[in-house]
Amino acid sequence: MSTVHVTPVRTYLLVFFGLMALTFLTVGVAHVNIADHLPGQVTDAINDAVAMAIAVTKATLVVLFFMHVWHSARLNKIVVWASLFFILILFAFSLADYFSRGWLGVPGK
Amino acid sequence: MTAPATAAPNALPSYLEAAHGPKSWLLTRDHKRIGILYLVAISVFFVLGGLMAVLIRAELATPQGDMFSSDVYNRLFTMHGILMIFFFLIPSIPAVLGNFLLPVMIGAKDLAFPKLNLTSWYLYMIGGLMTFGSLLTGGIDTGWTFYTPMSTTFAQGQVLVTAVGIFVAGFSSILTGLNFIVTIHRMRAPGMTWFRLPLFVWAHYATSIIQILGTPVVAIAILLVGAERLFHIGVFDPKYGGDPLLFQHLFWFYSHPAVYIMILPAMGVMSELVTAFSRKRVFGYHFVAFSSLFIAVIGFLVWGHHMYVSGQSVVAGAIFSFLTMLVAIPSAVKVFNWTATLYKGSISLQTPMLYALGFIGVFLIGGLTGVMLGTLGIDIHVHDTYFIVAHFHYVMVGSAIMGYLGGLHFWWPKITGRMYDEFWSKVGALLIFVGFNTTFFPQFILGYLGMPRRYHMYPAEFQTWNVLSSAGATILGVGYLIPVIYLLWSLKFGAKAPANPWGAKGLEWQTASPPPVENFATPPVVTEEAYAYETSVPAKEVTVGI
Amino acid sequence: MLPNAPVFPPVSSTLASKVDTLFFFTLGVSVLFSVAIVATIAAFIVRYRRRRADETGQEIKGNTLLLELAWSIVPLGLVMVSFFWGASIFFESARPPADAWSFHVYGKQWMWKVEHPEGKREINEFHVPVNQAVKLTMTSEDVIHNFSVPAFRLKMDVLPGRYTTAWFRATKTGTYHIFCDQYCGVDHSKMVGKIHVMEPQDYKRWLVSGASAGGAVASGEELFVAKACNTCHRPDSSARAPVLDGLFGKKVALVDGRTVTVDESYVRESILSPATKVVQGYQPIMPTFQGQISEEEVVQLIKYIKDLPPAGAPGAPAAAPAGGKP
Amino acid sequence: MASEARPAPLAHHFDDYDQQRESATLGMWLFLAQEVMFFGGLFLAYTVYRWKYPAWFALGSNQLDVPLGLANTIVLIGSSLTMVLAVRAAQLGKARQIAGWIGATMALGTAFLVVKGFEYHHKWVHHLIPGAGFHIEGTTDPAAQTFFVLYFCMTGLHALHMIVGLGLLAFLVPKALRGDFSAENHNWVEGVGLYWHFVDVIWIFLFPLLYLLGRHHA
Ligand code: HEA
Ligand code: HEA
Ligand code: HEC
Ligand code: CUA
Ligand SMILES: [Cu+2]
Repeated sequence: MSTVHVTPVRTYLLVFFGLMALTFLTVGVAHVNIADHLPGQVTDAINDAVAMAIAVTKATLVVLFFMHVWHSARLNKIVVWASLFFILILFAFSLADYFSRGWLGVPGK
Repeated sequence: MTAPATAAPNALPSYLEAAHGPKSWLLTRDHKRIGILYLVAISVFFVLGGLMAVLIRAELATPQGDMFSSDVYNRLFTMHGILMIFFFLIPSIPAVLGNFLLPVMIGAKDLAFPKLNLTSWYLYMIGGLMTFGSLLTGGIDTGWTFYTPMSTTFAQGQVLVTAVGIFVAGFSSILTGLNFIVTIHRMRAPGMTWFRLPLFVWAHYATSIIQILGTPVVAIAILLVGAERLFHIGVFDPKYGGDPLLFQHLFWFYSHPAVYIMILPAMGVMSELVTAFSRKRVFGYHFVAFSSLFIAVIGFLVWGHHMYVSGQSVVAGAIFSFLTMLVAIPSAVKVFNWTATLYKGSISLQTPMLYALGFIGVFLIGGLTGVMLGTLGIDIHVHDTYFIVAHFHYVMVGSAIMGYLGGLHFWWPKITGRMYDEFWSKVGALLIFVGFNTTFFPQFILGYLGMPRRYHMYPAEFQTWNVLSSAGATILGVGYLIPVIYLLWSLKFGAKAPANPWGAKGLEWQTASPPPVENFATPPVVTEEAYAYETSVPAKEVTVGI
Repeated sequence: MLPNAPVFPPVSSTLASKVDTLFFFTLGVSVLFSVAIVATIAAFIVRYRRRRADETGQEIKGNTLLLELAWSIVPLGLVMVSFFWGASIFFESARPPADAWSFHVYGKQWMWKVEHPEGKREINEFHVPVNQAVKLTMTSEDVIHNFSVPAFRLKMDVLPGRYTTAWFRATKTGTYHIFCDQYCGVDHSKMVGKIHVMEPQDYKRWLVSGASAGGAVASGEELFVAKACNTCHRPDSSARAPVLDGLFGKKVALVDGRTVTVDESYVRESILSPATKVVQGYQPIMPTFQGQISEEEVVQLIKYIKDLPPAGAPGAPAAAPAGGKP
Repeated sequence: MASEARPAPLAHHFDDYDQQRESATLGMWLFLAQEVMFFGGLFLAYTVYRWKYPAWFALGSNQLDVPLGLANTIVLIGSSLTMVLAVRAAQLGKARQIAGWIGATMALGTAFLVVKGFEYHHKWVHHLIPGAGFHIEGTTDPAAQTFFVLYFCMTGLHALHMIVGLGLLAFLVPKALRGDFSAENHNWVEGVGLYWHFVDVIWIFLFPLLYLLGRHHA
């Protein structure tokens, strides 16, 4: 009767080693000033972007495989997306305030 | 809805008779009993908060501060706001009526997690007692909004204890919402499809989303305030590089949606009342159902309208104002659909319906003044004046509490198995309506005149309106006293209630009053849409006069 | 026994009448909708009152989509009018006109301190000339306050750690309330004052009369020496630091690639938290003056730096008042 | 339905195990959604302050010990692996294996906390605890504390979650040994597993944000 999906151990190991690799990668690139190695005008923030991209990848792996979202009911996926959506709202609108301080000639910090 | 349950409603002992003694209450897992536990607790907090309101109004009858010192006055309105919002209004309809009715309405035996439900109540009580304890040991003087750096660095009193109390109560609210969502998804009776759900359930679904996703943010904000107080570190105090506006963002990210935690369940009650007392299908079922979800989601996008003049960027102000305008539309849709439901109905003005009609009138004023506040050019004048105080009492005291009282009267026979006195309940409803408007309408005028809120003393020219407001509060207080008396009276002396005293539709009316432990003698099967009044003539069950 | 009861506040600034017009528009719309809805409900109640105990309502059949759309779109249109109208007033209220005189306001538990362009200071009283635009640059020394003048429909939070601005142009002479509208602690309700709008000649007379309240604060020029700013910020000094002459209003490039415009907030931050924004080509050696300098002294320094003429321009940094001259 | 071994009975208000299990997982996911928002507030604070004070954040992150952080990351991801194997054992109904993997998870989780403890101690010794005694080489600007305020709030709350997680795991071990979990009914293991992985995910973000960003300046 059970609709539980049992994942083979090999998948888990693959994911684990993937996570390890990404961990070392992110530590490695953290010490490099990536902007220096890229042509043209690249801002300093590229390091942040790379680190976050790696972190998001790692988190996705954990969520999809360790947390079984890959094989989950649609509803659980919706919950995952919903929480991401609302966290995005929190960030987007709060930062919209900070980043637009001083616009339109109205002073602010 | 046809259900075999009607066959022999009295075969099983009711949930009230199934067990006896304090332990059977304090360790119960029955959602109905937990609903009663909440009912008792929130009533106590309401009376406490209300008594503080009475003291506030007494003080404000004269321009000088002659009853209390400024400090005591500040503690009064702070505690009044905190108790009323976090410990009365937010749990009111969901935790009492929702807890009691939601499983019954969808034909389930209980909520999905009965133990968790009881845990929620205990968390609520712990939070409430901590806050009450802080009240006894001096209270706090931050305002219910806890603005930093006032709350972190300058405020006196038990900020930490209160903060932790609210934090704990917040988790009670989160877990209730979680329980509701799982229940609605997973526990519906056979045949109870999404679009057969009563609108009360839809409203609670939307409310639960807000509870789960909004509350944690205020929890962390309050926790940081606590940490800042405890360790004297700079999270929000600009002296140490903190940003006070960040607190406001985190606070309102929750506290604006929280106002919809308060009003959405009341709107759900409204949909039940309007249909039951006009014996008609709701007009535009889908629109009313989805408008709840729409309010819940858009409600998360408008919090900055509390911060128009806070030093937030003007661009952000404009964005938030725009979105605030949008959130008014689904509320409008609901009001119009309720009105249209009355058309060609069979309208009966029994007490719950009086509350429902009162709700519409009061919500119109509260909501439309909300739209005025959302308008940037007006808010720069009335922000933090009594105009705001009037607005939010119109929506919270006027609308949400009227919804709550309407619902309580509607389902009282179901919950207790007793009928209350028809005459006195109408007198009470009328008195509350009159008292309410006398109290809070003058505050709009005061607000536009410029009287600031949270003022212990005020210029003499504002006195007349304040006296009127205080007089109204007296009427209102008496108005609230009346239901307390006749409802308690009905427990002992009220006539026995039949299963369906109003001739209403909905599964809860198909089981006994009060319901048995697992709600139905036989599990119901649903074959109709909600409010299908045209398919049956509820002749025999009707006992109360027209 | 009771004083008479006003229903409407005085209309005493250019902004006030605009806010009022918008208010009456939204009020009109609200009353219209409320009356229409309540009347409809009343009519339904009378017409469809239940006659028999077993009566049920009649089902309404047919497509109601158009109706639903209509009663969504009409309010949407109205609130959009309200939004754009309101936003335009808001932006206007946020941007002071170019000819505004510059005043400084300090909020402090529980009083208002005001400083006039030429340095005169008062507490909880505020004298201004009529028909003159007045710009307020405001900051707080402790918690958040809010400077509000209902007669001008003016309200703005006053925050610790940064500047906010507001402006007004009074249109009627008279005396009006100043309130603190943000809850700020025990005596929040006593943080009130009076604003006196005077004829220009009366204002001039008032300026020269009497002493200024609140104790004297050293001028910016004196502070620049007293706080040893001059040891670095002079072309002839040994430390390498930017020369501040003519700096105000210019754009400055920072080490992290951003550019900022030199305004009050930036100069304030440079003094109190210099390493937050480090100018390109310099080392972050400037010490922080946080805790060693009061908000009022910071403003004095800002005013002084603001008035430094561009390097090489004739004339020593004059002690001329900032903003405009009455 | 495999009815001969039914260790944990079906709760009275559910119709069948499927309904019970689906309710449990949905409930857990909703709880995690709540957790996301909870930590989200802190991450927002981090973003805002880092944007305001990039220099102090670079300075602050350079005070942290990358090798220790890295070691902890490995330990924690390892514990996620052992946790998922415990869940797998539960899905297959193997009681002893469940207990074994949970034990491994607890060992790794404890190791993480011990390392964290050393790090905190190190901060204490070097006056990097925010508050009156705070002192950092290179500046006297009070805003420089902000990084450490967030560091302690974020890692502290994370550690608190780990402690709760360890408690939950400890509570599962005897249940597993008693044979309470079956292929049909192992909601507890599954739920605690989800929670544990979630705590891992938080760390996956904390590690680069706190330890790594700003390194390339030094
Ligand atoms: C139950 C609680 C509740 C509810 C439902 C609302 C509903 C709304 N509120 Fe209110 N509000 C509060 C509780 C609530 N509010 C509280 C507690 C505060 C103060 C907090 C504090 O500072 O202490 C506050 C403060 C507050 C402010 C901040 C004011 C300030 O501090 O300066 C604003 C500003 O935009 C606002 C707007 C709105 C709007 C647009 C709605 C809308 O949702 C209303 C929508 C309803 C309608 C519009 C009516 C129905 C419509 C029709 C019948 C059709 C016709 C419609 C049109 C033509 C538009 N509210
Ligand atoms: C659910 C929320 C809720 C409710 C129900 C109320 C109810 C009332 N409130 Fe409240 N109020 C708030 C939420 C609420 N309020 C909030 C959030 C604030 C802002 C706080 C802040 O600024 O931080 C506020 C602030 C506030 C102020 C402004 C204070 C200030 O800014 O200085 C005032 C002033 O009139 C006021 C009055 C009242 C009155 C008269 C009632 C009445 O409706 C109360 C009536 C109830 C009773 C009287 C008790 C029950 C009565 C009986 C059981 C009968 C026995 C008693 C008698 C016969 C007297 N409230
Ligand atoms: C020890 C030397 C030193 C002292 C003393 C000093 N500064 Fe500076 N200041 C600097 C340096 C170096 C810079 C450029 C690097 C930076 O932005 O931090 C600077 C930058 C500035 C800037 C920004 C200039 C620009 O071009 O954007 C202002 C404004 C300023 N200082 C004002 C002051 C004031 C006012 C005082 C006294 C209260 C003062 N400084 C004292 C060294 C000093
Ligand atoms: Cu200052 Cu209120
Ligand atoms: Cu709001």
